[in-house]
Amino acid sequence: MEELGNECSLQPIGPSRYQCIIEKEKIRGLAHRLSIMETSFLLLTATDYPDEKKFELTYVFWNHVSRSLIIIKTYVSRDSPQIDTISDLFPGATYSEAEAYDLVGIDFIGNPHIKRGIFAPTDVVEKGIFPLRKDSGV
Amino acid sequence: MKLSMLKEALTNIIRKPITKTYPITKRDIEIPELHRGLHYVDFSKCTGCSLCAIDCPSNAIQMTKIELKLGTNPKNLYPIIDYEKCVFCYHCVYICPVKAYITTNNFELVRVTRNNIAEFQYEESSKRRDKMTILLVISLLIYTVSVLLLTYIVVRGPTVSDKVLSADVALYTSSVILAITGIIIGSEAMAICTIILILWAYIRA
Amino acid sequence: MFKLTFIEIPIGPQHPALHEPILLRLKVDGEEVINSEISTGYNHRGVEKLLEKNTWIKSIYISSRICGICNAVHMQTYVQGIERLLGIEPPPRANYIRTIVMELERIHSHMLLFAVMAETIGFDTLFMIVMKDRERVMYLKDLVTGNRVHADIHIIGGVKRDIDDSKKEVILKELAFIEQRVKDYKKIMHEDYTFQKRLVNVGYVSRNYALKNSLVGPPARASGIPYDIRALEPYAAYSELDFRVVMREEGDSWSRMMVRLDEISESIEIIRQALSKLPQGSIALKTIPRVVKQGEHISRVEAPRGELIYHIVSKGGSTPYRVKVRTPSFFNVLNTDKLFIGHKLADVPVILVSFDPCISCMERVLLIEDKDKPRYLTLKQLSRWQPK
Amino acid sequence: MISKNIIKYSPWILHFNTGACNGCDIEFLAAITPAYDPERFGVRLAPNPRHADILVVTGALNKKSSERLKRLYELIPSPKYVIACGACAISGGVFAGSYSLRLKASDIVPVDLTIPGCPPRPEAILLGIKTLLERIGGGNGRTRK
Repeated sequence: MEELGNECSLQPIGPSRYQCIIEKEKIRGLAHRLSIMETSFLLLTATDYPDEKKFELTYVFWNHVSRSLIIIKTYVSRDSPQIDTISDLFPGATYSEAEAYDLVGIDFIGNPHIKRGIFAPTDVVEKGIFPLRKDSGV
Repeated sequence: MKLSMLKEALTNIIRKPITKTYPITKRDIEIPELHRGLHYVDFSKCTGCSLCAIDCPSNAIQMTKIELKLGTNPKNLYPIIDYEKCVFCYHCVYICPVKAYITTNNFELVRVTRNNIAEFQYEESSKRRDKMTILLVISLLIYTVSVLLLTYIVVRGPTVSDKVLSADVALYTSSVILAITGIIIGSEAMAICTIILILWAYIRA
Repeated sequence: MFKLTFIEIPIGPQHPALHEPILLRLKVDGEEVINSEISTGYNHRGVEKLLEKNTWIKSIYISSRICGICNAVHMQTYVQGIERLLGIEPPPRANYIRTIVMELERIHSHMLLFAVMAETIGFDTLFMIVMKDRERVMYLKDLVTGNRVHADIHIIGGVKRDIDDSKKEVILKELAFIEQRVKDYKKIMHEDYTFQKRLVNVGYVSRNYALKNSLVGPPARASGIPYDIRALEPYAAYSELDFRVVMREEGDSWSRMMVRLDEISESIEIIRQALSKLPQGSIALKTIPRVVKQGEHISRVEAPRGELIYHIVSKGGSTPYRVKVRTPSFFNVLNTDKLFIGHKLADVPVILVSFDPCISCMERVLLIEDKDKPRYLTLKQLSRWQPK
Repeated sequence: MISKNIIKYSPWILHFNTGACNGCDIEFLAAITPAYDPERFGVRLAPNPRHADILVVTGALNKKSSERLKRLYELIPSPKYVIACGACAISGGVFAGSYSLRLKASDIVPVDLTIPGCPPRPEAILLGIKTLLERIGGGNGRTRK
């Protein structure tokens, strides 16, 4: 895990689980470093925090060499929810990002698969609602 | 042909069939005693605490006011389960503080709903069909009579022209009715046959 | 400039070979598939929003209804996450019973898939035989949990039903039968001409492809990645049980099926061990907690189809704040949609089934892809056609 | 009355999953295997809607597949029957109230028979089929033994 040292400081939060919080601009650099190690993308959660006016993005990776779970958290503001895609580095993340875009409304710049209305039902899309936001009212 | 296959074949001859006879007899199905089937409340034990109704994942339990005055239930609220919503998770059975639920392994909850709708569709379609059948029978009668008449006239020899004419008209009309009926009730073959007959009669005339 | 005419063949969503609603749009040139799209969306139920809306206890039962085949595993993942957030441990006997139920589920899931695969390649006799044998596993599940499919045995801090000695005997007796049959299935896989012809070297997945596309479960293990959460992050009673992580190197459809058959044998062994080691004691905590402290946990469990992850965020109170469900089929189905390219049309169902598509798992979210128009390519472009 | 007599000895079943959890589907699949064998009542799976007489709906109805269900129902030649199998198809079950669901199958198609359960046992499904057959005058199947 030393290779990631200068990008972010991994804090152990459990047995073979490490977590770090980074700025959203750094995600591509970090993903690039992870992609050259033997790492699989596992999970992308987008959580809405309307009180703090931000979305929390949780990327989870699994390193096959050190057998550890790497949890990376980053925040995007609620006014302009945009972040760079990592789907070219981790093809496995493509549909996870598309899902996060359609249900929560976070724009992943550079992901070819994202478009509105590919996940949510059509009537929800027509009303312009992101169903998994807290103020969606569905 | 190996010998092991012969053994397999022989055992299969004497073995009883795998298929269960279930809907006809109930003999050979084994439902475990604790299978989660139909469950209901023992009204004499229920205290009306509504815990089951609060926790029910599919909101199938409604607390209903029933004036039974059994003494155990001060508010006279009893849980009534809607089995069409129930997912048989038995959380209510587990959570009940006084163990008031009676459980059975009865799974035969099949219910015929809206039997009248399906019957109604039938009634509608069969009424239409019945009308068509009457029409068919009438036109067949006219047809047969006119054919007989025509044959009689042909056999007797063409002497009186007005009777031939009326019989011909009757034949044509009944054939046309037959053809239309055939088209409506969906028997294209009949319609085509009749149309050919009409054409043939027309050409002959 | 050559004008290439592609024929688009839709398979599904209602199709006799598929029992689940999924739409495959294949573009074929003659018999060869040139492009494929998985277009689904017939199974979306908005589960993640529902989980947020309901209380912790209600949402346990909703989580188990995400998937009917791996329901106990879904429940285990969710309940385990909640227990971790609460800081409680279920009694050891409860852990063992959970393990037994989950392994029974793995056996019946793999047998079901083997039967479906036999049906897909046209081996209907085997389909019937496997389904007949599977009834015994279903009976065991019925005996232990009270329902053939939905176990619903978990509760926060324990299990709802106990296993007594008479049940134990029945389980051991039936497992001996299943073990014998699984040996026969393996023999069929090795010797049968149809299986060899239809599965070997079909749908090859390299180790690198599996890593990059995050394949999990038997598809990953068939490509030489020993990725099994039961061994890597033991949960329930797995840390006290001795088992082998099944792994193969070939990476084709045949090896994926073979991994599953080997896993059935392992599961039978695990259940035997768990039954013999079954500790005495209570099966559940006295009270069910209704309020969960603030915090978050990433809960991972090895489902029959691969790794299942629940990311549970709690802000205190009686309802979850956010629950993210990442099911194995989400990766195993969606990320392999371009694998069909280059294969014959008749191989497509085989490849799809070999990834064990569990559509209801995958589609907690809805996915619709626009039907794109046939493209015009030069021959040069076509020769360099690369899957995205 | 003519066609009712025709289908009562051998109605074919079309199974459509409208968004189920697979529980009902695997039980339905188990119900057509040798252990339960509905073919003794003349019932078998229809390869496409044009051949079918009975439509079995499993699962909670989501908005997209409910349109498919309507189309399938219209494709089946009359007389036709609909069986709603499982709690989700009958009333929405645990998924009632979700943003992507229509509530129940009977909103889209007329349901003739419900098989409650989550999921119903294959025996219950067989019983449902037989009850329906008895209603339309068939179902006198005999088995060996």
